Amino acid sequence: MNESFELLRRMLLIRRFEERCAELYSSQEIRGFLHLYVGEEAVAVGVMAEFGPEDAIVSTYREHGHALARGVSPDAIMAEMFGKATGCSGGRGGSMHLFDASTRFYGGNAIVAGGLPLAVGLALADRMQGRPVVTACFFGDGAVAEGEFHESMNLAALWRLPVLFCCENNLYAMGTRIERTHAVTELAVRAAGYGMPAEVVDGMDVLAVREVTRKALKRIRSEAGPQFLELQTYRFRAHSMYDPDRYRDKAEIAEWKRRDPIDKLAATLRLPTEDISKLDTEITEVIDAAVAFARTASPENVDSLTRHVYSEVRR
Amino acid sequence: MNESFELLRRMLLIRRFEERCAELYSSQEIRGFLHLYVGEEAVAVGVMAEFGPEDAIVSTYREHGHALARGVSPDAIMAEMFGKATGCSGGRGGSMHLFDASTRFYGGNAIVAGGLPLAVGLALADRMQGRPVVTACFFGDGAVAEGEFHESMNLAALWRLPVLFCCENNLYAMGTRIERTHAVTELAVRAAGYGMPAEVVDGMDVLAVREVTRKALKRIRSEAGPQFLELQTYRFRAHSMYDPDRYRDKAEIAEWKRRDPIDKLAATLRLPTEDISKLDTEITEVIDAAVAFARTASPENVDSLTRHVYSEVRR
Amino acid sequence: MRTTYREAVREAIREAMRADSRVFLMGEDVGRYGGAFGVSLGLLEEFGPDRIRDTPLSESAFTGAGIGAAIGGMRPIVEIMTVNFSLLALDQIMNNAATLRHMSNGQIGVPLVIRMTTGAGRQLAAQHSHSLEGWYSHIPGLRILAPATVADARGMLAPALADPDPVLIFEHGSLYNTEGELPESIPTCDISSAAIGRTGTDVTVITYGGTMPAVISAADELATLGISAEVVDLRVLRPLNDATIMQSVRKTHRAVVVDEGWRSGSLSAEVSARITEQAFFDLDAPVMRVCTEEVPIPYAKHLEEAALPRPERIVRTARELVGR
Amino acid sequence: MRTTYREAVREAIREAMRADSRVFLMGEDVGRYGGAFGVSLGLLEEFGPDRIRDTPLSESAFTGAGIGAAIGGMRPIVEIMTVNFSLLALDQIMNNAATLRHMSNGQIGVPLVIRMTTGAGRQLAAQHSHSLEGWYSHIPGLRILAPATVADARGMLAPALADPDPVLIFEHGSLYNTEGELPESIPTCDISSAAIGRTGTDVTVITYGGTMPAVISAADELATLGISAEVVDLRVLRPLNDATIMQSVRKTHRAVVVDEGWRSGSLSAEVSARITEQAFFDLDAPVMRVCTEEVPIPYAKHLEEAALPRPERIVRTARELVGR
Ligand SMILES: Cc1ncc(C[n+]2csc(CCOP(=O)(O)OP(=O)(O)O)c2C)c(N)n1
Ligand SMILES: Cc1ncc(C[n+]2csc(CCOP(=O)(O)OP(=O)(O)O)c2C)c(N)n1
Ligand SMILES: [Mg+2]
Ligand SMILES: [Mg+2]
Repeated sequence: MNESFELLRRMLLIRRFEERCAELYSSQEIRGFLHLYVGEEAVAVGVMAEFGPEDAIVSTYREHGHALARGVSPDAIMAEMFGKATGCSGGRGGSMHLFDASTRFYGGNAIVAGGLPLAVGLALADRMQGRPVVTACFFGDGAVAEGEFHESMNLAALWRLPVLFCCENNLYAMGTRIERTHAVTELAVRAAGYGMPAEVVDGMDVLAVREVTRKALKRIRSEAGPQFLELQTYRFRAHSMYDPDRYRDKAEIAEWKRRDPIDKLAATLRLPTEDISKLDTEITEVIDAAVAFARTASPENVDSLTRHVYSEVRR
Repeated sequence: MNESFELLRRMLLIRRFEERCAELYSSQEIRGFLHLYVGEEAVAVGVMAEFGPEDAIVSTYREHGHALARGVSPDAIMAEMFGKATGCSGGRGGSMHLFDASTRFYGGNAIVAGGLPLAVGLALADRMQGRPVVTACFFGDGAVAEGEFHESMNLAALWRLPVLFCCENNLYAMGTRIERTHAVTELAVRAAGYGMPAEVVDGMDVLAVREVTRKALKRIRSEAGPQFLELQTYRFRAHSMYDPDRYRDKAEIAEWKRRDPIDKLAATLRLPTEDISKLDTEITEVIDAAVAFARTASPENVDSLTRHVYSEVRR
Repeated sequence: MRTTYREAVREAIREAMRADSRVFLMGEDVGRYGGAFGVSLGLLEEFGPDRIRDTPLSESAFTGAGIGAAIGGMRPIVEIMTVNFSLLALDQIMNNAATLRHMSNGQIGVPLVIRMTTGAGRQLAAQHSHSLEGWYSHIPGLRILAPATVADARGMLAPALADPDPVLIFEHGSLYNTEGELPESIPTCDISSAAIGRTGTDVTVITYGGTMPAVISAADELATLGISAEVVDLRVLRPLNDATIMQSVRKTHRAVVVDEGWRSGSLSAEVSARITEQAFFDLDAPVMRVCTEEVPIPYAKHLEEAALPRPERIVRTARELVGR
Repeated sequence: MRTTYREAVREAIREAMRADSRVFLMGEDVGRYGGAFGVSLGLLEEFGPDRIRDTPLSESAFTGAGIGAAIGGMRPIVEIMTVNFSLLALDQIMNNAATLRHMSNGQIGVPLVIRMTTGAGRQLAAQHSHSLEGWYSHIPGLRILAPATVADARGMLAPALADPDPVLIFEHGSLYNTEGELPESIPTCDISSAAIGRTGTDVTVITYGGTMPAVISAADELATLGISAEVVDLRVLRPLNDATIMQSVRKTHRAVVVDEGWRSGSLSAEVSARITEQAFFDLDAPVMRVCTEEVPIPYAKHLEEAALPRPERIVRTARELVGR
């Protein structure tokens, strides 16, 4: 129960954080591309709940949820989107490129499917160095069409590497529905081509996500090789803040909103409304503090423009 | 019987042609990379026998067999390897880049898996222009690991394009055996991930290859979408003339040589030895003529070096 | 007729598709979504999903399919959403599109047009801000276009489609909303020459595509200082039209090349080298360059701005050259 | 000790793997086959299949896996069989290896070495003959090395592996069989400076990698004509070591850049532009270039030879410059 409440707290943190991001985007304090995760919170929170601090995470450009669920500081994330020096990427990355070496959060990768080979390599490094840890790799249904998906799946399976491939199937790649991009829309079927066990799970049910992750991790940690999860979910908002969302049916959106993962968990927990609004208030304070932190933080000095292109420590 | 004899003739032509190429390579009349097809003749001949003149062919760098089976002139192929102006690619392509627009033979592609997207596009063009034809696309077991394989398979299946994907599984990609490159070595399984029907066939049996091709083409021509063939075969010689072939077991090679596709067909046909040696003599004459043609042909004028980088006809 | 760069590209596509049934558009989100930058909005309704063809996220395969379709008699326009993703298709572009005609001794041509958005300036950070059009211009067999004006956005597509060889068109993301005047009947457009964007006498400023606005505003500023800058709009990055460049340099005796590519190995280096080779003894001062700093483009606005070639830097460099 | 370039590279790998258990080699056919060019022959036997790791034909994934492994604490050497196939991995190289440190504000470094064979000259035709090392040198975040000598083939790997950033090493296919003398104890090698391959006074000839032999033989020929050529071996193509170049040019007042890349947009253009920028008033004549013709490399021997920078062309150009 306490554990589940923590899941609720994290999902709500992500939800409120992103709603605030949308506002800050409208007021132009956040710029660039902004891809919101609203509706998909159960995936990040459910998966991440099973990952330990030594494990590694590789994510996409729609990664605020993953970063928050991983425990990256909301202050540092918000400051990043404000382009400030105290941002988790020093203001150099922005929304699409959150990084946090201390939690082994390896981005924030904005080339679709570009993170998959990295995940394979991280897992290889861990294995070669005898560290009994797992790399989680998040990507969308759209990414499955890329060649890098195929190559990475084969490589991980061939070398039996400890990778959990987490496919967030939200039915759309930008404006294109899955039927128009995949000959076979049951994405889990692909895993069989690499002999990789696959599970399909309701990505709106955080407890189910957590459970399926627990089982998959157990298998991976027993050196059974990589696993594939298809997490069926939906983004409640447009692809990015630029997107007028002309391609989705209002009814379809409404239908999925009825499956809101936060409402669902709250209902399961039968929490009194006061508890939820108390939680909401706490979270709002966290976010207010993050925004205040971000607003007052200093920007990176412009003289440092070309810092970190190469390492400053040479041997 | 007559038809089968023709298959034998073509296989033997390829075999003898390539044996001659090997000699000419040793005498340095052929240079660059030379990849021989010896042992795999039943694949090219069996598949091509079912393809009509309007159909299209896309091949690899190991394509002498495909070109000969397609009916590209031995003279033009040999002259190409001699780097002569009368070569089928004007001496610009060499062994790896045979082209013949008149038979819709589109290379000769030396980037592994690089021909697959071309085949998809050719089929798309034919379909959009209402031509009821099929594109055959040849590639090896190694190519299946490339991202372009995956993307092309999905695209062809998604758009239900008339492509016959012909995977020549000779168990090795250069020096690396299939177990060390594919998590799942039954390559036909991959096709299921794209909902594409697949057949596995003994690639040393030209009649079986022809039969499976006939059936696949029938389905494709009835607009059932692309099909995948895994043709199980073996190269009797090294990967290329540079390859000392240190990585294969002598016993394995011997074992496969016992399944020589030419011997097999000859046995089935119960041909008298005289017929075969007569055929051999005829073929030797064809090849002698090709070599003579190639030797005496003129090289391309060096002043024309930069011709055909851009079209000479501009509008 | 007043129009935006975006509308100009769209009208060019529309016209080409009406005129020739072999022309079709293919790429990610070109159909239902209307294109990531709204270029193809409304075209699906007019031409249907066969000719406004949404693709999966498979840059290599759909670019290669465009090559195959071009060989097969169609006239495809492949849209790669942005140049950043075109790296995934580079094997097809360099090893197939650019080489097939030569390798086949002229038998197989690839009359393909590839359009892509290029450039930085919208705080999209390192993986979404490359300017690689100059880099692509290294590849023999390709023709590379960089329309900087609404007129070229409207005019270049038709000759590109009529070209028997692969043509890459780079549309700078910051130009889509720029406006310009177009005549009712669109004049024919050449895709071989450079243009004089503004005449001048003291210094030649050479640029193309997305840096044109910065160069024009620098030229304005220079004019107020009594320095008359001639602006050369390269338009065609490969093959480069040397004559226009040299003619201008022979007149002004000084040149600045402005290029959004990273300085080292950018197109500006090639332009500089050619001026040295062809007009060395006409130069009164070394050819200078204003390029993007050698850094993956950062997100923060002030850092991004500092990285890109701004009017101030162009003005400063031009003033150094003329010594005023 | 007399050794070949191939053996020198192999010994460098062997030494690095013995010295540091984090180092491993990964690529197509590096193990059982011994490497497409025989470089890693015998290493599988010594180090086993985990550290001499054969990969599937998946250039993008195994290069990206190298990046991930480097981030994860290993010191991978990724071998891409030839530069021609590296186009398939370019997204990983440019968008990940070269940008991660900057995008992450210095948190995530990529201490990765990628080796590949480059160049033409063996009649391998258009898709197997690219010389793209100069082109790669456009990318900030990478260090690009082009060992031209047996000493550099032997010496450059160790500092490359010690470098905290991604280093690409381009080995020209025609150099593997060249021989040279190596001392018993290998001296430390720097990967930041250019070298003077031969001193001279009349003209500076600047080159790197696979064209060194042609330049040396041109310099010999020039010597017989009484022209003393100074040869600069760039060694490190990014970042370029300007000082060595300028020092030589300030002495000879004339420069020829020799580069196997296609002329337009080749590294030679960058070198020329820099000389113009930094040593314009020291020049007695325009900087000239001898590059590869702008053509996909043809198969036929005489055509291929005509396409590449040959000693005769270098001699002719140098003579034009000195006017003798
Ligand atoms: C290689 C590449 N191609 C195109 C894009 C542009 N783009 C960004 S997100 C996206 C859709 C991705 O869809 P999916 O993988 O399903 O993830 P989702 O956005 O739904 O989470 C596209 C086309 C990109 N960033 N990278
Ligand atoms: C993209 C790419 N990577 C590597 C190579 C080098 N190479 C040429 S053929 C080959 C093996 C291909 O094996 P397979 O696809 O099984 O075809 P086979 O040679 O057995 O017919 C390799 C690695 C290449 N040409 N292209
Ligand atoms: Mg999606
Ligand atoms: Mg094979």
